[in-house]
Amino acid sequence: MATVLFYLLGLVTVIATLLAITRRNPVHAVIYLVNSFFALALLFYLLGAPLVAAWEVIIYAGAIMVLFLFIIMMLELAPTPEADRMGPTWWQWLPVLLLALALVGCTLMLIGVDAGVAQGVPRWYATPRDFGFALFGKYALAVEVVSFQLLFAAVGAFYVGKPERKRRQKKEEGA
Amino acid sequence: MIVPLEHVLYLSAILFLLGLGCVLARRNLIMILIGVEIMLNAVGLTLVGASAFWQQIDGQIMVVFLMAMTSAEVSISLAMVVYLNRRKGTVDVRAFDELRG
Amino acid sequence: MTPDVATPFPLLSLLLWLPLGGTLLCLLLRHSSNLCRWISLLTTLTVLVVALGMAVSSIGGSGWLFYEDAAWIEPFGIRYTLGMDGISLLLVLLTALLQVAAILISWRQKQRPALFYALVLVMETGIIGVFLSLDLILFYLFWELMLIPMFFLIGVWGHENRVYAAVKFFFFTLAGSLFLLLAIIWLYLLHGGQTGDYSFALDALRQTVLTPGQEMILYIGFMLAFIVKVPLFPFHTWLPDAHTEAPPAGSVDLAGLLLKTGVYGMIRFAFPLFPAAAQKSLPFLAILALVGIFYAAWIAYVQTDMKRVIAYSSVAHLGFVILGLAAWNQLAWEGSLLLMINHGITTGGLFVMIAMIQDRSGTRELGKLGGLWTVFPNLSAFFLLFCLSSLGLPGLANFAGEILVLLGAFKADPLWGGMAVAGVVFSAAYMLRVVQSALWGESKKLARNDDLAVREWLILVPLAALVVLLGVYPAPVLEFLREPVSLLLETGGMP
Amino acid sequence: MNPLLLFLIPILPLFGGVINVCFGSRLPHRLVSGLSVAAVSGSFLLATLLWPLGSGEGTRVVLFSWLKSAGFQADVGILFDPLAAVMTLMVTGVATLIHLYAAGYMAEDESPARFFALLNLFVFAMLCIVLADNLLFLFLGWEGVGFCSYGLIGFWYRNSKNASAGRKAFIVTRIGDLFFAIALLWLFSAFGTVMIEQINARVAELDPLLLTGLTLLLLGGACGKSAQLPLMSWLPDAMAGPTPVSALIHAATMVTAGVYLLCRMFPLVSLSPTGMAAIALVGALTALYAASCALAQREIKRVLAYSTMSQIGYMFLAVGVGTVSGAMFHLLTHAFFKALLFMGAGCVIHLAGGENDIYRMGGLKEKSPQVFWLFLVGILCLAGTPLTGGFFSKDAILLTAFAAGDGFYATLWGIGVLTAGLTSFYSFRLLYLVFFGTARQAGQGHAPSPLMLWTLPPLALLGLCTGLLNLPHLFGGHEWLTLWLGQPMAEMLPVGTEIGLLFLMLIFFVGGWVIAHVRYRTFPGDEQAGWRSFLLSGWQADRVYELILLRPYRAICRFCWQGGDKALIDGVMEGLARLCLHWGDYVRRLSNGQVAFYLQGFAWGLLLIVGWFLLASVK
Repeated sequence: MATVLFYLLGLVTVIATLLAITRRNPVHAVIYLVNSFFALALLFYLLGAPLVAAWEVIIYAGAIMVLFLFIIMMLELAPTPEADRMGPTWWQWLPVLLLALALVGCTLMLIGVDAGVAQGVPRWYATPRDFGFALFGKYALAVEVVSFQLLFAAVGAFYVGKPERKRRQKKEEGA
Repeated sequence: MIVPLEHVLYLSAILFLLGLGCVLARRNLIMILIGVEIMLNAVGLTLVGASAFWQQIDGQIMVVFLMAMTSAEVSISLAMVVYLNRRKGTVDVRAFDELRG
Repeated sequence: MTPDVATPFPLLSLLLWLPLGGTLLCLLLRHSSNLCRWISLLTTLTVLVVALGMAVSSIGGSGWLFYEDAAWIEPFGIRYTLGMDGISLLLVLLTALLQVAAILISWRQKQRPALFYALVLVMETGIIGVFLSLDLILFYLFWELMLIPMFFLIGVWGHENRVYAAVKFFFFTLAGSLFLLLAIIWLYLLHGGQTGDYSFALDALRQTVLTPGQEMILYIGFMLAFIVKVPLFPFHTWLPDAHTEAPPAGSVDLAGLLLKTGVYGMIRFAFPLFPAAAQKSLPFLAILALVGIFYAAWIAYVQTDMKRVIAYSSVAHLGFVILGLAAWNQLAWEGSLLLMINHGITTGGLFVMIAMIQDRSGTRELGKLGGLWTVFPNLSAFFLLFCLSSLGLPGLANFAGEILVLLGAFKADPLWGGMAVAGVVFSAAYMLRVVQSALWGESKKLARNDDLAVREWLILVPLAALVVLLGVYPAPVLEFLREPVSLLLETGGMP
Repeated sequence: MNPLLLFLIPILPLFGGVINVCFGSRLPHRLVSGLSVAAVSGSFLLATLLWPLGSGEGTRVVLFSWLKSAGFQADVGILFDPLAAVMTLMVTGVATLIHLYAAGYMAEDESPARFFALLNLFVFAMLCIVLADNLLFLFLGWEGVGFCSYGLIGFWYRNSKNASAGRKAFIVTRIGDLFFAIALLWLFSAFGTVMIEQINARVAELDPLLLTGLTLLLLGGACGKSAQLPLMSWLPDAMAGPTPVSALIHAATMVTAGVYLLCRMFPLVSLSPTGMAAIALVGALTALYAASCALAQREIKRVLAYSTMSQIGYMFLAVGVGTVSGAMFHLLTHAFFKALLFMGAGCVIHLAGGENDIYRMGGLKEKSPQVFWLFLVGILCLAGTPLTGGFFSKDAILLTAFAAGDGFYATLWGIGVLTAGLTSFYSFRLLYLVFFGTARQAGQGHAPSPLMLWTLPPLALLGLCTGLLNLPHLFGGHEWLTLWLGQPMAEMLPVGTEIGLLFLMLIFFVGGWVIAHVRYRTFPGDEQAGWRSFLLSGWQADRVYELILLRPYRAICRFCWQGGDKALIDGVMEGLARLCLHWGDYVRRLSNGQVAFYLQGFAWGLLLIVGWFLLASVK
């Protein structure tokens, strides 16, 4: 039953992502992407990572995609004109298409190379309790570092996002 | 035994390459960022699959850190998109090519 | 090869590091240029006095007149070994003398004088170091040290397109010396591999057994650096540019000394280390030298700038020196070394004179000069003397060296010797053209018309006296050269 | 007499010169000239006093060793043998008279110190040539003489034409020195020594080919210095110098150095028949060439210059046919009367107010009969009137040339006799144009100073009487000079032929005189005919040399400079530099600012890595 579910969810994720990529309108793309993230969260859960699944929904689908929507709304991005929806002309696409196909082929072959991969993924369930012990036990330092990272990101975004007028005034006062 | 690890890897590979395709093909800055997101999620999937396969918790913790990093990255890059859009009035990548030899 | 003369007081190191001391003093007191001027003059004079003292004390000596050896970088076997035999003694004396002239000629240096004098003194250390060092790395260090001050002297204090000349000079010599470095290291490794003791000492490295192929490649590596420095025919184009653009002190050093380091490098390092390859390359060297003699003499004839004429004449004279070396007999070698020293004095004198003429007439162009004899009789008399010595008038310095080289070369191969003699006619042609357009004819309006000042007399009289003395009675110099040359020729070895 | 005194002969003029060089400009005019005259006359006195030292084998004395290296030994030494003694006496004697004359002539010149210094140094260098005991010391004198003549010819350097005449002299003689230097090198590599005595002693060991080569080289060297055919173009231009210079250098001393060299190395030269023939040929041809040019000259000093060249041709002919004593005899007589003529010419120029052109002179006979009579003596000796010195010496040469006999030497003898006729013609032409007819000169000349005039009579006397020195047997003479030089006596021609030859000489002499008398007794007006300008410019020698030598030389030099240095070597270097710049530009264009382009770069990189792992794993 789980195997069937896995393939189903896999299919949904792939189709959602494919649609997300090819949309002309960024909003549609974001929405499709949210769908694919939900399917992905379920996959995580299936693979015995309930906490990660939850976070996937909260952080990715919830926060990041919403942020994307804010930006798209704020910048009133008109859907890209018909002409260069998928890049300027068809034949300019060729190298990228070729490249992607070659990559797909190589990667799939590469994965198949190692025999050990063929074994199945056991049913395993990581309880939040273990997760917590591990997170704040072995990786305590890493958590602190990540918090720094988030802080820097916030400061950076704040600075970059500051409107032009305020920054110019600050420069004149400073000079 | 849900599914052989191979298939998990195939799935994440496909997702990753779709993300890569999006990054390479699209001219719109937002769509490129979305492509990046897709690639990162594909990596997350691989990590979770491997963590389940080896029954080690570390994989999942890596995903958490991955998510933290992704959110930090998205916030800055979207701030930059806003800034770039204000400067050039467009989000088309080809408009921003001053940084050249 | 323990030194037979244990020098209680490290004279060689004193000789070597005194100029550097002078440099530091100059840099410290750089705001008062007058003080710097006197310090640098004092340093060069003391170096000259010390060198003269060493010369006098080692009149009868044989083998290493002075020798110093101390550990430097133990792990790699690099030692601080300095040695002075007859040849390097004379070259150090020449260096000391010309440096005093260089400082005196740039007495009224306006543009950043302290730095100028400091660089000239650093160059002196570099050159003396090249003439004294017996450890290959130490030699290479001083070989490169010489380059840097000269680059700045040309690049900063030069004339019109000085940057082009400085960069060209730098690249030519650097390219050559890179091959030298590679060859030194490869030789070092080969030697270490064979004998286990890794050392850069010259006589140790002479024991390495080399296959003919290796020996030839190493020999070419060494010779490339030296051939570029002695400008032999194809690699000489940097010299005229460097000369025309260099300030007076720079061109005195460049012509008088830097060219000699190339020749010295050959006889001290290239030939002894690879005797078989050296023998094979002699005909090739002779051909290059001969071509150089004619080629440079012809070009000198159509030059319009006085300094370029003298630069090409240096290429021709050095062609003679190399021809002497290629003849590989005692007579020719003594002649070429004597010619090297005499050429240093004559060309040094010529460049000093050109600087004086340029101060007075404001130009070096032969077309714009004329009738200097009426305005400056003394200056013109000295200039005529140096020009005559340069064109090889018997009884003056260059002739003594040239005739010995010709005799030796003719004995080795009549064809070479015979053709080289023709160079004498061409040298007369271009030197007389310089004298004609500078001294004779109607005198043009000049910036200054005061004849020689006391300072200028101080430079010119000793140089002129030496030019005549070395022409009439070169025996003492030949005495110093005899024993080291015979040793270098037979064993290619160390005294 | 201590042989070391011999060194005083050259040292005195050297000191005179050096003192004048260093302190001359500060000393008063009289002291400068007095000092230099004293120096030269001192060495003349010494030469006479030390004359006995020169007899027999001569004495050899060494002062110090100049250049001593492995196997090579050249020292400052004197070989005072009969040949050198005669030459020294002549050089110092004539030089003393010329210095006296110059003291008068250069009285009002503004830089006498430089003049007298160079004059003294010249005498020193000439004495080095004469007295040297080894070829290298001789070479020192050889080039020293070259430099001094350069300085003296270009003495009035303000006019750059004089200076370039000096330069031309120096370079042309330098070409001659080149051949002499090669001969010197060859001798050293053959014998291992440069000592003249040793070379002459062991000269028989050499094989004939080498001998001929050496002789030709020595001939080349002698031609350079004595202005013989191939290298003669500098002598006429050398007249740009003051007259005493022309008298000293281009009459008595420097030009005879070539002949002296050949006489000095005669043992070597005489062994190669082709060499001797070449010397004789060069001598005869130059004699003819110079005599023909002298016919059409306009300036008084150029006439005398060409006549010197022609007389020296005779001396070369004498050496060529094998009589050293004949050559030296003619050299002596020629030195005296040619010096007389040049100094006379100086007086003539003063008389004619600085005018040089003989067509614009005339009638000086009345102006100063004393100069006329002295000049007449000189002309008579030059023309070879019987019983004068010139006649005997020239006749001796022609006799030996005739005695040499076979076809080749007979033609040379013919040329010699023809040139004798031409000589008498141009000498009398000169005499008539300058001294007879109406006075045509523009300026008002002034009488030459007594000092100049009183130095002429001794030379006139010497010119006339030196004939007695080497009287041929016909006239009951017993050839003291040949005896003194230790040369074989001239072999006896049958008396009939000798008288016949003398008679033939007389005919040519009188013929020349008559033609000159007819043509120039009354002023024929300014002749400018075509063939005259050809002869005037010395058969266009200068233009020919300019075309075949100087122009290609300048072209080669410029080609070497522009082509060789600039284009080839610098071109290659700068070409490399430009190449790097060019390729650098391509790479620069790769980073074109397109983000997509960069991302594609990443993707291709990824593909490579994946491919690499795939390949690695497939193996």
